[in-house]
Parts: sequence; structure tokens; C-alpha cells
Amino acid sequence: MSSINLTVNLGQLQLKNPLVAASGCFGYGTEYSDVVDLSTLGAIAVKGLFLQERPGHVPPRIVETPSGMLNAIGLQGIGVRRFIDERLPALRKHRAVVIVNICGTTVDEYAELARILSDAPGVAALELNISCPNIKEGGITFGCDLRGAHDVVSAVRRATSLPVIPKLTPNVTDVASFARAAEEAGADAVSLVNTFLAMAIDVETRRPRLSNVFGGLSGPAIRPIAVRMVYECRQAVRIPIMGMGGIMTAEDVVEFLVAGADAVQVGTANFVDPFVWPKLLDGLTGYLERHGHGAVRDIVGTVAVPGAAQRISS
Amino acid sequence: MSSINLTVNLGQLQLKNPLVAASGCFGYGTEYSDVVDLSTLGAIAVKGLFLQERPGHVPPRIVETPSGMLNAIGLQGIGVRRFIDERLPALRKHRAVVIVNICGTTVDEYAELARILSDAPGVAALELNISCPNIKEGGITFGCDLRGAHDVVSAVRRATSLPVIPKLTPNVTDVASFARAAEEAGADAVSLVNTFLAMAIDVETRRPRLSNVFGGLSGPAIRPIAVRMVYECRQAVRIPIMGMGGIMTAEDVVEFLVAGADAVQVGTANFVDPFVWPKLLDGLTGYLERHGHGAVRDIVGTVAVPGAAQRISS
Amino acid sequence: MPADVDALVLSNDRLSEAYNVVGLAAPSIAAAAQPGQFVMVREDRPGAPLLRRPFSIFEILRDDQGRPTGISLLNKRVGVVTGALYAREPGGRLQCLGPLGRPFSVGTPPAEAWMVAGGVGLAPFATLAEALREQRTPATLYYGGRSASDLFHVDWFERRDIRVVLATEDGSRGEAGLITGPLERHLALLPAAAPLMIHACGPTGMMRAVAQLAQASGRATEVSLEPVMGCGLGGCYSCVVPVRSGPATPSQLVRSCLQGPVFPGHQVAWNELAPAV
Amino acid sequence: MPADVDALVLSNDRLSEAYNVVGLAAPSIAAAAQPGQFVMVREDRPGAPLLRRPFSIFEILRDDQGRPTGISLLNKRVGVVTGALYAREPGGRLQCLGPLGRPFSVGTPPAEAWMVAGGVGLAPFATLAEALREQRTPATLYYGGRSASDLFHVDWFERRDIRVVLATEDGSRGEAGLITGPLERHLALLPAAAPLMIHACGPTGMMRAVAQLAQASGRATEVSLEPVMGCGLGGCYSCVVPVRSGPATPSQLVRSCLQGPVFPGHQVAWNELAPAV
Ligand SMILES: Cc1cc2nc3c(=O)[nH]c(=O)nc-3n(C[C@H](O)[C@H](O)[C@H](O)COP(=O)(O)OP(=O)(O)OC[C@H]3O[C@@H](n4cnc5c(N)ncnc54)[C@H](O)[C@@H]3O)c2cc1C
Ligand SMILES: Cc1cc2nc3c(=O)[nH]c(=O)nc-3n(C[C@H](O)[C@H](O)[C@H](O)COP(=O)(O)OP(=O)(O)OC[C@H]3O[C@@H](n4cnc5c(N)ncnc54)[C@H](O)[C@@H]3O)c2cc1C
Ligand SMILES: Cc1cc2nc3c(=O)[nH]c(=O)nc-3n(C[C@H](O)[C@H](O)[C@H](O)COP(=O)(O)O)c2cc1C
Ligand SMILES: Cc1cc2nc3c(=O)[nH]c(=O)nc-3n(C[C@H](O)[C@H](O)[C@H](O)COP(=O)(O)O)c2cc1C
Ligand code: FES
Ligand code: FES
Repeated sequence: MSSINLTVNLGQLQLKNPLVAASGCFGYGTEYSDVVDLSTLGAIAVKGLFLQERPGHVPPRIVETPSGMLNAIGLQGIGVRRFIDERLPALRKHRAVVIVNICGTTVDEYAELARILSDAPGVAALELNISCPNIKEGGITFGCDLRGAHDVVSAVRRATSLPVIPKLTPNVTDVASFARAAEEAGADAVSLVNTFLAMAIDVETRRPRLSNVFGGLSGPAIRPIAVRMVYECRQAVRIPIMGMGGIMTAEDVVEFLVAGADAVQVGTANFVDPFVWPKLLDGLTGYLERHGHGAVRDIVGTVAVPGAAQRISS
Repeated sequence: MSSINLTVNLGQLQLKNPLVAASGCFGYGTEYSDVVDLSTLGAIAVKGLFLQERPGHVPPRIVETPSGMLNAIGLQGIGVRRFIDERLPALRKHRAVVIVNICGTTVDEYAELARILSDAPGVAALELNISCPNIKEGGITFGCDLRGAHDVVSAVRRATSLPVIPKLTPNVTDVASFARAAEEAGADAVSLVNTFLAMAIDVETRRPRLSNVFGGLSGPAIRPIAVRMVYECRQAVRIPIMGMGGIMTAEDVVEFLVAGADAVQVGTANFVDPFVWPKLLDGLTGYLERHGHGAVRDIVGTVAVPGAAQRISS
Repeated sequence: MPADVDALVLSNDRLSEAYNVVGLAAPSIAAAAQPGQFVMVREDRPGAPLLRRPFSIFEILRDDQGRPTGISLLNKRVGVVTGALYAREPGGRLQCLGPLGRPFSVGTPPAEAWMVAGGVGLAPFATLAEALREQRTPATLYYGGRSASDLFHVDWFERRDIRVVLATEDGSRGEAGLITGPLERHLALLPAAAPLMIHACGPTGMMRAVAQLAQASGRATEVSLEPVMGCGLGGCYSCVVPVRSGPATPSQLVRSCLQGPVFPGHQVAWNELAPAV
Repeated sequence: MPADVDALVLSNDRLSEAYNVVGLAAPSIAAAAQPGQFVMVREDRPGAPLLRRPFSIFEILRDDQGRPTGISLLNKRVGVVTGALYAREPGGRLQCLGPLGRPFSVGTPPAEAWMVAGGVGLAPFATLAEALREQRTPATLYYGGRSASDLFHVDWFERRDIRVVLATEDGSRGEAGLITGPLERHLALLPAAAPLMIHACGPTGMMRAVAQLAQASGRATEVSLEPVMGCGLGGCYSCVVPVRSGPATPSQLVRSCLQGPVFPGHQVAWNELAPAV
């Protein structure tokens, strides 16, 4: 490889490069060990976990939309204990850096999950899913309420010494205020964005295309909104940001970094091209070389914005 | 034509069909009189007007994104007086049904615009742009604040007997609460959605692709989010809804109607295909015939949603 | 370990207005493929649909020495990507990820194998037929369609010593009616002691009927389901189907890209299977 | 009144790795087109870019009787749509909306017309050359490019009795340097009394230099600007350029799809013109 320094720091957590697999788009990681060398990723945010196993929603669970997709998986999952017993050992064997994405229906559940995972060897950080639009209780209810978000982060902060990274929903008026609330509550970093709450209707049957009626929009369609939100949060907080939403190419990775993300997550692109990871890494390295930068962090937040520019609303 | 009843009622305003040109995407209407018979449209929402002329933003003002576009025109416009003198007569000659989209920086300005336009012959309704993401003052500041939205609508309601249709921004946590506020303040209908605040960066120059830094995302990319918002508002208010966001085909028109829109607006599609209007009308008529419906209103809000389904958050 | 092959289109044989067979250069997939496995296909051009689409591997293409050089897909045009596969001219390219999924089990004599295909459900049976033939397992293809013009490659199977039983809904070829008609009669005639495995692929209603007929006569089945699939690799959890491990146990939603697409017919909770959208 | 023509691609003449000329069947556009007008082009396939792209009308194609049958576009490959135009084979289709915009003014003798083209800025001058010839207006083409291999259709203009002056930056054809070099010298030589109109199309820097040279010698210019355009019909207000009606009046942003793309050079507020992104 080249002499470029690809490492990034997310608070206490140092990653070997800024490319992280997004939660829910990479299974528990082990599913991809055949096609991706898991140790080459900055980290893997595994599929969202509750304390308990969950069956998820009845299919159809996904539908394609223009330059995007809706999903309503409903957080089907094996629960945190089985994850620790059945998946974590294999992830460690593959030398994967594991960020566990956790989801609860109460503040206590989040804290309990954090405690359980703190004792499990091989967990690098906790991502708090306070933004899943696909479940009835918990999840997004915390993510759409500043107080709720603050409470969840504080509780988890007290329960663990692992890095705590709340994941913000874009379905709010002012995402930067949530980033600030997270920072104040002691988050090590924030990640954003989760999916946009959306809906698609089959006009022939006049029924929703998803069994759950609503689903979350991801993919290139949302990228311009996600980039704006990362930029806004960069202006609002000092803690590191993991940016995501529609990243498909190395150019998209750079766009998020330049907007203010310290690292990026890649979700939907895994479905399109599971071999995307080395392409992203090579493309990013090539970009940095071409522009004469020795380190990823040299370009973070460097978008040249004329002084006057700022969010118009609020 | 067929025997299908295409008329729709938006409160006091009856339209001959549910297809309305979206504000800012059809100039002042007159620009299109060569390619579209303006009298065949349900109505035309003309480009947003302030009391005064406005120069708008420095170019570049648009940029294409995956299945969408960003715009930051900055409401360049000729002001309400010149509109009345220079454009309204021609629109009347073409027998266009004119909805005037108005924008102010204060509540009083909205009211003043409403008074001026109430006296102008040939204005069918007022659309209150409380949702433009592209100007610094006014606009979206009202649209992101329930109180502000209520105040603007009430003030305009008192100032005019024309139908009053606030246009809602999607850049909020709970769009339905804004529809309710509008209804309570005496709106005849609501239209939604305006564009999503977004940003695109040229990674080679690391500068924003728009001179204004931020722009509004429109086009097919946003359709699933817009459909969800129309559905949510349909559950929340009794007043009619004009739905929009990424409509390109007759199938998309039906999707919005079925989700709960009484009429639809078509914006970005005009740029792609200025001859889209007869295609939409024929496609809609064909759909209704094929499904044995005698009137547009028979399908409005008919999406079959299992009892349990409802917005998960808030 | 699946490969993603930027496959050259070698041939495009249009069988009818709706069906075609696309030949693709993909030696690595061809060499690894087992009967019933699938590939995830996309077009690599700006603006092509985001998500890949699943297709059964139809034939294994071979060179003069019998070495695997590629695969073909039996395609039925129903939407954007199947439309593109129908239109694709030789010389073009398609991105093919595979082989994926759990294959059919290939029985050995004295067991017999019956394959039941409806429409494009014929796709996984060419590779299965060849594998059965290699084992010298006596095999029958039950193949149904709307009319004679919907039945393809019948002689392909006959040339490989597969007994073929046909049915068309309009009676234009083979027996009039559904393919489950002859299947049911033949099942009744087969001595209970004669071992048999039934493999089915086609419309859900057909597979369900086959599984129930088989169960009633105590026969094992394998069905190849066709849910919507987002990734094919177990990453997205979109492709789940309800299966139960025992007749009384509650069903569980399992990923058909990993645990399927081939499932024991009696394990599928047919009542809970979502209708294809 | 513009038409949207689903135009058959008649020919694709690749001039270099970057440039080509696409011939399109579009009789109605061809019949109505005036020199300097443009069309808005898109591909009608799922996933094609949303917005149309503007292209000058290059040639008017005619049948044996001289009746207009179509148009050609001189295309320079820089991105998605220009890439598609480069790749498009005869037999394909392109959606063409036009003719649009304010044309060049076609001078009459004794006035002379000088056309100044840089790179793909040659595009609007084929139709202008023919119109000038019809008026018997003496015409010169000043045509600059990076090197000889960037200059095309020179003999096309010569066959139409256009005097051609060439310049290349590397000196491989014509004069070495920028085309404004010979232009400036020739301007100096032209008697002040001889009427002249200068038309320019090319990189912004070139057009600006031409407008300033001309103004310095009291000559009128028309420049054809190339801003980003969203609709071409005056609907979106994306294509604005700063123009001023008098030297002292403040500039106004006007839509170049309606009031342009051709503007009097002295009206353009060159300092305020946004750099092409
Ligand atoms: C394991 C597996 C193997 C398959 N093998 C074959 C094969 O060999 N040959 C073949 O032609 N097809 C096969 N299919 C079905 C094929 O994947 C779908 O027809 C295809 O995804 C449709 O894509 P499209 O872009 O053409 O349709 P779209 O434009 O996406 O949709 C058009 C219509 O098809 C419906 N549709 C979409 N996906 C599916 C699906 N998975 N099943 C049924 N309907 C769907 C949509 O709801 C819509 O009504 C297989 C599916 C699976 C899961
Ligand atoms: C009135 C007019 C006439 C024109 N005539 C011709 C012509 O005859 N032949 C020809 O080849 N081109 C012509 N152009 C320029 C042409 O429209 C652009 O090159 C084209 O829009 C690029 O589209 P794309 O999809 O290939 O590029 P994209 O993939 O959209 O972008 C690729 C790159 O090109 C840049 N770009 C995009 N639009 C423009 C633009 N309008 N001008 C300059 N750069 C741009 C982008 O910023 C980007 O860097 C004309 C433009 C105008 C306004
Ligand atoms: C199928 C699917 C499942 C997802 N599941 C989760 C999840 O369990 N937890 C979570 O925090 N985000 C989940 N997400 C959101 C993604 O992690 C990511 O935030 C979003 O998809 C935007 O990124 P992308 O456009 O790159 O996919 C899911 C997304 C998809 C498409
Ligand atoms: C170029 C452009 C200019 C716009 N100007 C206005 C405006 O002046 N007032 C307004 O209310 N909405 C304006 N909009 C928003 C549209 O009316 C519409 O709400 C939005 O584009 C979504 O619809 P679409 O996806 O069909 O374009 C503008 C949109 C575009 C693309
Ligand atoms: S298709 Fe993604 S998990 Fe099976
Ligand atoms: S290109 Fe839309 S107004 Fe000129």
C-alpha cells in the first residue's frame, strides 16, 4: 500500500481506516467473511440487537425506489446473548473491529445491553440505535425527542466504559440539536443518518408495498440530505462524526469526509456490490495521493464554505 | 374524452382535474403557453412572489443528484405588482386557473400580499410558501415552527376571502402537526411537500456545488418520503391536500391520490418533459377506467392499511 | 465462496415474447455451481436499478473438452431487470454474483427423482437433471404451463433420458389442466416401498399443492422458493420465509438466500408465506 | 413553438477520442431552427439522468431535394449525457426538445461577419455560416484549439466559401497560440468604416477576450454562453447570466434559455459570470 495515513480517531476508538460497514446491511459480519476480509474494514457495525430475540416483520420487507430502497426488516435478531455466544467469537477470529448496534424499548434496556456487552471480549464500541423507524416502541421515539436522546446516552454512558456512539435519525427538524444533546450527555461520537421514514404504494392493488406500511429510505437518493446533515452537525459539535447515507463510490466517501465526517459507514452499497470495500479504500487512497494529502484527517471538514453560509431555518 | 369525473374540490376551489403545476417549476405559467394548453391544467401555482422584486442567488443554482436535483434559485422574482400587471392578464387570456405562491419575511408581508392579490382579477387561490429552504429570512422559519405557521395562516385568512393553502416543508419531525396547525388557523387546504434541505460538494474543488451552499432536493428521489407525509397528513386533517414530490408518471399521480391527496402538483417533471401534462391526464383517466371508477375522488385516500399501522414515532 | 463476474453475454436465445435464455461467460461460477443454486444479477451502467435480482442457474455451458465456461439463465420478462436481460445482445455484459444458496439434494438409485416445474420454474431443473443423470438416478420432469407456447426445452430433457410429463391449462400440449393432475395420479400408482424424492419450482400455489400431495402420500419434497431478495448473501434479512422444524413447532422466519432457496416442502409454513407482491 | 422529437440516431461520426457528430432525424426541429439555437437532449431509458442537457444545433441535415430532415450535434464528451451521445449507435434514439433560444443575428452585406470558435464552440457556426452564405455576407471563421487534432470540419467551412483562420496552442496547425492573436491583428487592420459583426462561442475566457478586443476597436459582438440549464424553456431560472443594459447600469440576472444563449458581448457582466462548475 501507500504511505498515506488512513487511521481515524473516534474518541477513544482508533480505526485503521474510515470505512465502516453500516448496521443492518452487513448481517452480523460473519455472513460476509467469504467475500470480504473483515480485518481490512475500519469496523463493522453489526445488525441492531435487542436484549431478546425478535422475529421481525412479515415480508415483503424491502422495495426498490428511485436510486434507493425502503426497508422494514423490523430488527429481526438473535438477541444479545446469542450474539455474544454465537457470532462474536468468529468475528474475533476474523480480527474484525466490532461496533455493536443496540436498541431498546426503555432507557434501562439500553443500559442493560451496554452492561452485558461491556463484559464481552471483542466489542470495540456501542452504537445506540435511537433512530430505527421500523419498530413501534423505543428506537426512534428516543431519536425524535431531545430529552429522550439525552437520557439514553447518559444512561449508557454510566453503564459502560466502551465508546458510546448514538446514531441519529434524519427525521427531525434540527439534527444538529440532537448531536449537541448527545455530546452533552457524554457520547464519544455520533453517527448519522439512519433511514428516512417513507412509504410506497402498489397502485394496482392500492396496498402498501411493505407489510409494515412504512419503511426506511436508504441509498443514493438520500445522499444530498445526509451530506447536509453531517455538515450541520460538524458545525455544532466537537465530537467525531460517522457519516452515512447513499455512499456507493470513493468519491461519495470523500464527499462525506469533506463535509465533516471523521469516518463513514456504508450500507446499501453492500447489497449492490459486496466487493465494494477494496474499491472504496483504493479510491480514497488514490484521491488523497492525487491531492497531495498524507492523511485522511487532512480533508475532514475542509469544504470551503463562504462565511455567510449557514442553515437558513432555526 | 371519457365520462370520468376528473374534478376535485379544494375547499371553495373546484379544479377541472387534479393536476397542478408546482410553484417554481413552471415559471409564471406564460413561459409554457407554447408547449402546454394552460387551460387544460387543473391549476398553475406560479413561481413564488414577494412584495418586492428579488435578484435571487448567484449561479450555479441547480445540480443533478441521483434521481433528483438540488435547487437554490433564491426566489428570484418580479414582485407582486409586476406580476399582476405583466403576467396575470396573459394567464387570464389563456384561461389558466392561477394559484399565486407567496412568500414574505414577516407575517404582515404575507397579509399584505394577500390583500393585494385579493383585488387582482384572475387569482384563484393563494399558496403560502412557508417552506422555502432557499432564503435566509421568512419562508422556512415559519414552516419549521408551529406557532409561526399558525400565525401566518391566521393573518392571511383574515386578510383575504381567497382560498388559502399553506405549503408545508418536509424538513420537520412531524409534518402532520403543521397540517393540523394550518387547519386550525383556517386554511382551506394544505400542499406538501416543498423540497428537502440538502447539499452537494464537488470533491475535486471541495466547494459546494451550489453558490448558496444548501439547496432543496426534489424529484423521484424524495417520492417515498413525500408519499408517507401525505398519508400522515391525511390521517391528521379533514381539509384537502395537494400532494407532490417526484411525480413523473400517471402511476405516481395515482400513488399520491391513493395515499390521501385530493390533487397533486408536478414540479421537476416539467424540466424533464414539458409535454408531460396530457400523458398524466390520459394515464390517470385510463387508470380510473381500467379500475372501474367514475371519479377521481373515488380513489383518494383509499390505500388499504391494516388497522395497526400508524406512524411509529411521536 | 461466490465470485462477482463481469460476464460477457455469449448468446441470447429468445424463446417467445416473454422468455429467453441468456448465455454468460462465467467459468468460475460454472465450475462451482450446484443444482438449484442461483446468481444475483445487475447491469453495471449509470442509472441501472440499485438492487440485484436473483436468477436460478439454468445450464452449465461447457467447451469441447467439457470444461465449464459459463452459465445460462432462463429469463421471464416481468419488469426492469428481466426486461434488460431479454433485450441484452451478445457482446454486452451483466454482473453476476454467485453461485449462491443451498442446492437441491441429488438422490442416488434406487431412489427416483421427480421434478415438478411450472413456467419459469423450469430454470433450476436443467442442472439437477444433469446431476441426477450422472448418478444414474431415474428422473421424471413434470412440466406445466398455460399453453404449448409456454413450454420450452422439452427435448433438451428428453435427450438426457428424462421422462417428461406435460400439462397445459388450455390443453394445447400434454394433458389439459394443471401439472398436479398427472402428478397426483402417478403418485397413487407408485408402490409405497419405492423410494422417491420430489423437487418442485414454480408458482407458490403449485409448490404448495405439490408439497401437500407429497405429504399425503408420505413422500419427501424439496421446493425452491422465490421471495424478493436484496443481497443474496445473508446481509439484509429481506428474503425470509416461514419454516418450522417440526409439524407442531411455531414457524420461524429464515433467510432463503442462506438456508434456501431450496427447502424441504413439509417445513414451509405455506399459510404464512407472503404473497409475491 | 418547440417540439419534443423522439429522434432516430442516423449516424455517429467519431472525430476523436472526445468529439463526435451525431445525426438525428428531426424534420420539425430542422425546419424551424435558426443559427445559434439549441436543443435540450435526454435519453429515454430507465435510470437515465433526470435533467436534459443543452446542445447547439450543429448542421441542418437535408434530403436530395434540400428539404430539412434532421439535425446534427457536435458533441464533446465530458460526462454522463455527452458520454452517452458519444456511444450512441445509429438506430438508437434520443429525445430532442427544440429549437430553443434567441439566435444569432445574420448580417447582410456590405457588413462582414467574423465567427470566433474555441473547441466545441464551433457547434453553432455551421448553421450561421450557411445563413450568412445565403445572404452573401462575407464570412471568416477564427477557430482555435489545443492542437491540430482538436480542429474539425475545417474543409466543411471552406467548401462554403468561409475564409478560415486557425490557431493551435501547440502550433501543430495554423498559428501558434490563442485564436485571439490573429483576431486582434486583423481587427487592427480592418478599416474603421468597414461594417463588421463578430460572433463568438467557446470557453468563457475566450469569449470575454473577444468581447473586450471588439469593444476596444468599437466593434459589435454576439457571444453564445453555456451556463447550466435545467429546462431550456424559462421554467426553472437556473440558467441566469448577469447582463447590463448600459455600461453604467447594474447587472441583472436574466435567463439565458430565453434571452440567450446569444447575447451582445458588451452587455455581459463578465466579472460576475460564475465559473462553470
Ligand atoms: C432464488 C430465485 C431464483 C429465481 N430464478 C429466476 C429465473 O431463473 N428466471 C426468472 O425469470 N426469474 C427468476 N426469479 C424471479 C426474478 O428474480 C424476478 O422476476 C426478478 O427479480 C424481477 O425483476 P425485474 O427488475 O424484472 O422486476 P421489477 O421491475 O423489479 O418488478 C416487476 C414485477 O415483478 C415483481 N417481482 C419482483 N421481484 C420478484 C420476485 N423475486 N419474485 C416474483 N416477482 C417479483 C414485482 O413485485 C413487480 O410486480 C428467481 C427468484 C428467486 C428468488
Ligand atoms: C446553449 C448551450 C449549448 C451547448 N452546446 C453544446 C454543444 O453543441 N456540444 C457540446 O458538446 N456541449 C454543448 N454544451 C455543453 C453541454 O451542455 C454540457 O457539456 C453537458 O450538459 C454536460 O452534460 P454531461 O451529462 O455529459 O455532464 P455531467 O455528467 O452532468 O457533468 C460532467 C462535467 O461537466 C460539467 N458541466 C455540466 N454542465 C455543463 C455546462 N452546461 N457547461 C459546461 N460544463 C458543464 C459538470 O460540472 C461536470 O464537471 C452547450 C451548453 C449550452 C448551455
Ligand atoms: C436493510 C437495512 C437494515 C438496516 N438495519 C439497521 C439496524 O439494524 N440498525 C441501524 O442502526 N441501522 C440500520 N439500517 C440503516 C443503515 O445502517 C444506514 O443508516 C442507512 O441505510 C443509510 O446508509 P446507506 O444509504 O449507505 O444504506 C438499515 C438499513 C437497511 C437498508
Ligand atoms: C427549481 C425549483 C424552484 C422552486 N421554486 C419554488 C417556489 O418558488 N415556491 C415553492 O413553494 N416551491 C418551489 N419549489 C418546490 C416545488 O414547487 C415542489 O414543492 C418540489 O420541487 C417537489 O416537487 P417535485 O419533486 O415534483 O419537483 C421549487 C422547486 C424547484 C425544483
Ligand atoms: S437476500 Fe439479503 S439476507 Fe437474503
Ligand atoms: S434553463 Fe430553465 S429557465 Fe433557463
